[in-house]
Amino acid sequence: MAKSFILITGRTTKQGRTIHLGKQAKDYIDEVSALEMNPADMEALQVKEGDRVRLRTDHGSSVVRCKKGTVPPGLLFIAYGQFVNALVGPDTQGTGMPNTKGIEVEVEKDDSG
Amino acid sequence: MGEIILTFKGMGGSTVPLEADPITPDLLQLKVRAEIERLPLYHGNEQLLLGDFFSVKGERSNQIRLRGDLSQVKNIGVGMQTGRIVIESSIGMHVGARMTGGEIQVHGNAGDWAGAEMTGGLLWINGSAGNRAGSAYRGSKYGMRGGVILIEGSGGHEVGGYMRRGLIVVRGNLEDHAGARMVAGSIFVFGRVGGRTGGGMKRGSIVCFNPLDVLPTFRLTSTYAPLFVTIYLRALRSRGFSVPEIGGGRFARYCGDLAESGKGEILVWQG
Amino acid sequence: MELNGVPIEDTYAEAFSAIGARLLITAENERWAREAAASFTGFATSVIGSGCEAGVEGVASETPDGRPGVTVLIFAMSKKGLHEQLIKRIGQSVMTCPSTACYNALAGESWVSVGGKLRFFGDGFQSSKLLDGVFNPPVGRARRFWRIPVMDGEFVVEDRFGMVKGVAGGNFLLLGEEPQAVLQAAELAVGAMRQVPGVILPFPGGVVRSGSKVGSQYKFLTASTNTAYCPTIRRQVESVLPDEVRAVLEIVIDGLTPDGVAEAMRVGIRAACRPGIKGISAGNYGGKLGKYHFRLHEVLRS
Amino acid sequence: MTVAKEMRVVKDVTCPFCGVTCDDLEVHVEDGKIRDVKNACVLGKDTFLHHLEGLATPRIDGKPASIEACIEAAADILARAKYPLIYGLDSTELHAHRKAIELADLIGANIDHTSSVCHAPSLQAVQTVGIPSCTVGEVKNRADLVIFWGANPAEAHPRHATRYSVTVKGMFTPQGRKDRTVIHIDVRRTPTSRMADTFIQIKPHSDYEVFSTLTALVNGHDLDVSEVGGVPLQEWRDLVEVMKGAKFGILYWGMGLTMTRGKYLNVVALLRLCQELNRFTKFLGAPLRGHGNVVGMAQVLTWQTGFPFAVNMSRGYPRFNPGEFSVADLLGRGEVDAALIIAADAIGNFPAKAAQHLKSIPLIAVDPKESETTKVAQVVIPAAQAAVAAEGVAYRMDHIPLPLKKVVDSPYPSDREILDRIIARVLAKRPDDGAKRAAPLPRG
Amino acid sequence: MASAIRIKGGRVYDPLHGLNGVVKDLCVEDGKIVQECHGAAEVIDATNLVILPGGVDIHTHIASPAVNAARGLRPEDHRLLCCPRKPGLRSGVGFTVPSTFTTGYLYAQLGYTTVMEAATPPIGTRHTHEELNDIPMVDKGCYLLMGNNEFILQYLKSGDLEKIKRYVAWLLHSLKGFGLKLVNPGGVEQWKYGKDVEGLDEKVNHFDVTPRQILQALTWVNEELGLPHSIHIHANRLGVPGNYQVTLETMRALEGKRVHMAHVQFHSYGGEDYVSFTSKAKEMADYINGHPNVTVDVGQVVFGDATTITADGPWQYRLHKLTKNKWYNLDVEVETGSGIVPYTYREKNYVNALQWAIGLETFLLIKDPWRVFLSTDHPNGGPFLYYPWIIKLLMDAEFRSQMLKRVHKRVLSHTMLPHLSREYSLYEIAIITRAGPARALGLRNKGHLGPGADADIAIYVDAKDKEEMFERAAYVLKDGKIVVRDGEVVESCPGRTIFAEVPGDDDLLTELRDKFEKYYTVEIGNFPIPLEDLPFHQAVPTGRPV
Repeated sequence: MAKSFILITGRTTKQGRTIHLGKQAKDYIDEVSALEMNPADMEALQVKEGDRVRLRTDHGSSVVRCKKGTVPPGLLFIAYGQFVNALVGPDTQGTGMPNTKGIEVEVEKDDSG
Repeated sequence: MGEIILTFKGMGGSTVPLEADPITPDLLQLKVRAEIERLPLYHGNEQLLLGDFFSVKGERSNQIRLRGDLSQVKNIGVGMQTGRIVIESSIGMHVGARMTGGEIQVHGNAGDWAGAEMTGGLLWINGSAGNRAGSAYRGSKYGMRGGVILIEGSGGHEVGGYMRRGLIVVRGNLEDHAGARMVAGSIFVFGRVGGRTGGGMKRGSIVCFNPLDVLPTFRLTSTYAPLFVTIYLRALRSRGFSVPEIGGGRFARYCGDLAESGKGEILVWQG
Repeated sequence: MELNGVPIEDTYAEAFSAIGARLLITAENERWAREAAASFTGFATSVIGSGCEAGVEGVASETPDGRPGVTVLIFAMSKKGLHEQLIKRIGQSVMTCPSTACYNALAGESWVSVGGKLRFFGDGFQSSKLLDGVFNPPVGRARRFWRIPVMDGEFVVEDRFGMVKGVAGGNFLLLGEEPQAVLQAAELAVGAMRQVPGVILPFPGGVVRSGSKVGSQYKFLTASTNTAYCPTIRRQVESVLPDEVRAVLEIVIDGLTPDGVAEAMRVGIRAACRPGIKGISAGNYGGKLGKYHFRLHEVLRS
Repeated sequence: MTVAKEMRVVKDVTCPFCGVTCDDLEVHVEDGKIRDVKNACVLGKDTFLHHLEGLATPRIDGKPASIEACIEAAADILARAKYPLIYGLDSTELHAHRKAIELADLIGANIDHTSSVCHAPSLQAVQTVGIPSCTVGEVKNRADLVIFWGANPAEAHPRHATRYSVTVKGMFTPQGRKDRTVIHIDVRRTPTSRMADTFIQIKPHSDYEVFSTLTALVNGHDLDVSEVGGVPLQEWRDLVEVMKGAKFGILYWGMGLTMTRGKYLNVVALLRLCQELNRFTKFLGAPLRGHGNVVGMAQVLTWQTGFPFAVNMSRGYPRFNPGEFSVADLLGRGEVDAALIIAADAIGNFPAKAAQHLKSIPLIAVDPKESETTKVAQVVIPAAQAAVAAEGVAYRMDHIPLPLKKVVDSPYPSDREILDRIIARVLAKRPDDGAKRAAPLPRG
Repeated sequence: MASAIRIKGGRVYDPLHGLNGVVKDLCVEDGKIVQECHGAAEVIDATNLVILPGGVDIHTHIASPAVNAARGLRPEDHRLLCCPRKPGLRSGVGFTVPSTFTTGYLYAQLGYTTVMEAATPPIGTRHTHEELNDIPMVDKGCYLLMGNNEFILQYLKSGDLEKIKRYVAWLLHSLKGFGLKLVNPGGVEQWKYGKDVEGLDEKVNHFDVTPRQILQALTWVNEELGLPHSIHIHANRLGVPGNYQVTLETMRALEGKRVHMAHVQFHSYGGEDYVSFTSKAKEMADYINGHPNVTVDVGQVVFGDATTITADGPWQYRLHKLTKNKWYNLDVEVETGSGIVPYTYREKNYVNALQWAIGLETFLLIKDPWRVFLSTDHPNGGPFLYYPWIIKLLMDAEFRSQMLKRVHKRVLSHTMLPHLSREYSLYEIAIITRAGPARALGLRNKGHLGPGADADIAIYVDAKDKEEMFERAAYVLKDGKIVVRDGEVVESCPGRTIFAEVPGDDDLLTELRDKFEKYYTVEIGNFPIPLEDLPFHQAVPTGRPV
């Protein structure tokens, strides 16, 4: 069962630190694949901390891990990185800037593995 | 006088856009075929000849017809003053930008900045237009300053931004920020509009024929039947652009944007 | 020359050139368009005393806003004079009239700003719309409409009005026995003449009884009653009236073109030549007044 | 026998990590290795301490090669390209910027940098309405109202608060934090909210509406709505009073505005608010800029070409048009036929489709470290990391330039040297035909 | 390749040596003008050509954080003039705020070889020098903004003039500045809380000092340090109707001291508002004519687009409110401010037309050409590209009266311009664009053609139309090399950055370190600019000026 959310992205201290370890480093990948979600939304989607969810937009999809966050219901947060890039379309509406924050995404629990 | 027919031969699979600014009636009407073929076109960092990309029929005419898939071809009719260009396909960016007169017909879609900063003439797009049709290039004080853009399909973001004068009519939908920061002029949209329509407008009119989310900085002043809307609709029909009958229709008038001088208006058809 | 047994004097109507404009007044219905037009053309009979001559030209078949409308012609002696009259009369008689709008209906030789002056009534809340020339194919001239907020909505008035050099003072005289019969003939003439486009008959009901001559015995008066045509003082002055004539009425015609004036005279005279009319003449000032001479015989022959 | 260890402490070192551009770092070097960094935040500290991790190696088509061979291969690609792209340039310094632009001019390239996908909308907003702003020292010395909007400096610019904007004491703010009111406005709580006296949570995609509303209120208008952005109008009225009542207000914004719906127009609305507030008090705004030295690249590009980003040189002179010559669009539409990515990880940061195009064309990566870009690049040229192993100049977020020091040596050449050598090789391969290509657009 | 050139048969205008169109050969060797060439020399046949020293611009805005901000602010301006790349040269853009390389080329094409950036904030001077490094073809220097420096205001408050002198010396030395610039002294500090000063005796917020005190103190410092150039003043109340009184008062306050008043045109206004706006050029010229201590540049207005860039923040806010054009403001910690507003001067606008006329009145009413210099305050009054047009206006009274017919008609009755028949001679043009500014700058190797001078030479085809003549130099020599031929740049040369050689004063460092810590946001160690950052430079000695 998929549910619609608005996904925002941004820097985190940990992302900023671990990037120096290289983008292959586990710590870095862990940080940029962690999806913050409001506990109520997690309950509605029937996912727990650490569960995998699939994010989907018109442009692509990513599988990331859920964690409880302070975001308000309906909003998701994930640190900048390759997982969110896969969801972003190239259209910039003539500004040069793709829609990198505030992306409308479908979220569903991923049970594939 | 006949017409000049330019048939696009393609770019050999290259994805690099072709810049074809010399293709204007003003220039071509002075040239014989051999001269037309030798006009410079710009393909990436190379300067090539018009004849490399187009086969040319006809000469010395201010009527130009373009054939072939031109969606990767930019700058057609930029700054044109007189004559007529008929494009039988979709066209790339900047078609008719800064044009001051004459007429361009596009039988297909147009790329971004169609008619940007134009000051006169008619740009008629049978398909859809991209972002910023009739708008300003970045930094310019004004977008379109005169003339008419008719779009039978839809338009992208910021259509009519910074508009100072002129008319844009869209039969389909528009994305966000239609008429952004416009200073004067008119935009008619028969389909739906996106968010923040008229944001930052100082004066001018945006006439919407479908309900929309009006910005909080607009205030409803009244509901009435503005005569000028009727005048415009009749004028459009007389030019062969079909528009719905709205006999007896009323419009809600919202004034704004109060974040600026607030003398603009959004008129929303109430049926 | 005779028409239906009525002798047509071999003389000419002497007319002068004047600057004219054509307005199109629309409204919710024809009644209110006519109300505005009536008020606009009120007290506009003679350039001498009214500053302009105006009249309703007819009902418009096509209007920019699709509403019923009437066209009005107005003539004055100078562009400046016409400009002032347009502003005053549109401001006082059209803007004030419920539901109306006022458009230019003439491709002018020159242009004056009218809406552009009246707009200040909007106290800063006026706005304008410029309809591009591509919607006006043969001429290609853009039209600007001012929108002035008023108590029933918006008064729309065109910015610029075209002016042309027209003809004022085209005329003919109906000479008859009985005043009633002459008036009846005049009414018939007016009815016919009002079908002619491009002309107006500025006097009340299209008819004037106080024909005038140039000069008077009083220094302060430049024109006075046309003594030669006044039956009641026939023996006191040098009269031109045959004895049986006891009433004379004049029909004055202003038009955008000399041809229009001639056409109006022709249909008017033809309609008027009926029993009881003893002669048709014209106001002829010996060529001193104006450059247009409409010879009655020529007008009727063409 | 013991060899005396070389121990050095380099003072006044400028940190290249973010736009706060702290220049008070002390780097302890022992035997050519960085052992410790004082005064830096964790992000800055890691920049220096981990500068040797994940280093790139020179290679062509995945095979090890000499730097010289790599430069030759890069020059080959660029000399042949019809519509090349030069992109990146955030994590480097002024002289490398110069050389990159010179190269772009020479080969008729598109040149863009990381600003394009971070604060370029802010730059466009400034081009639209201007900006009332100040250097950070003015905030330190005077600001009694600091607003952070759509930004999270606590995580992205960790020392901003202590050096410039929140707790710092200055000429007319002798009590530091006590002399300031701090407000955070965002769609979610972040560590920045904890620094603030007030946090106002607004709905996503409502920034534009809120700025417009505030400006209308500043202009003395009443509005018909009861809430904007999910916040009661009365709260916005109160905020306007706070803003008008401040002696010196500053509004810092982040990419929460530039990357969301509305893009540069969000910032236009913000800047109009700041401008209008100057009718009542001193009120300024500033973007929280910088990853790395993006500000510097924008500066150099502006003075050399007139435009701050998204510059196209294909016609022999600079042209600017975001949406046309900006990197995301050039790649998203699949137009460019070769790319030189320098001091940035394009593939790691771009939308999938744009990254895909990069993978399909001849690609050169110049970077100290391995990245998603170096992984797939045809030519990889490792460089000495600017500000650590190469000196130069970096710009702070308020356009103040600061010297970068070379703290340790690197076996690899600096960015500027690499570019200089590529330029020399390109010149050897193709005629300098700039003039031939040139045909200015009609004036107007 | 011979480094010697003989320029044969040209008419030489070298006012410093009194040469007024004398036909004479000039010899150049190793970048200098020499009495006679030794050995082989390339020959330039200058028969029928006019030879002038390379032009010297004493006041222009071509490189600084604010200039670059203006470039970034105005993409629409750049689209008006595209300058393509040529082999060995760089591409760029015009028009009112040209890119750096283009700035150098465009100046060189006009025959200019020395230009002075008139305002750089100390903290941004590293930036300014980097930009100057990218401006080829000309020698250049910059004036440091001092008139609102809070450290100076603090020292002034405590009456410590000696400290000010040492601090100023430290700034000049550390930052490689050429001169001292005051912009709206006191007013820019007031602007930091949104205000301005009205007159010379108004107290500046928090600092308890007045513009008069600032003016007098820094003028004293300038002379004590023996800087080559006098103090360079942008007076209070720029652009404001009635400001001529403040300007006169400023000059009176500094009576007897060397002083350069920048862009006086913008400071010569009467009236109470822009309706009663009048010219006070006569009053200004009368004062200047009677006071040989004063030099001025005009800040001539030209019609068309301009970009106003100034440290005068409060004025720029006013201009933004007047025009509703976009407005950039950057207040600079401790030091100064800046503002940018695009502007268009229109012939039919009364105020603009009068500004234009006031500039010309200033040129024509000041009797001594050695003390009035050509400038547009580029790009505030318009771009420097219009210098040839201004020269034509000065040399051709007929052209002036034609222009007078085009501009707003009230100008005819509201200025003396229609009655001024004076026409500048070529000799006088050589003074106001070369010899005069070089002398005022204290640049002994510039602005003349005597032996020992830098071989910066501009050669023109003498045309009746002086605009045509000065638009494209036939030849320009920079340091003895031909860099322009037939109006086109043929070779790039870097040009040198010129600065005043003020001894450093490290004793002040401890105190300054503390002040930096408290009020700045950069380390004092990162403040000075090492000489290596100026790859081509030249120090000009200080000392008592002649």
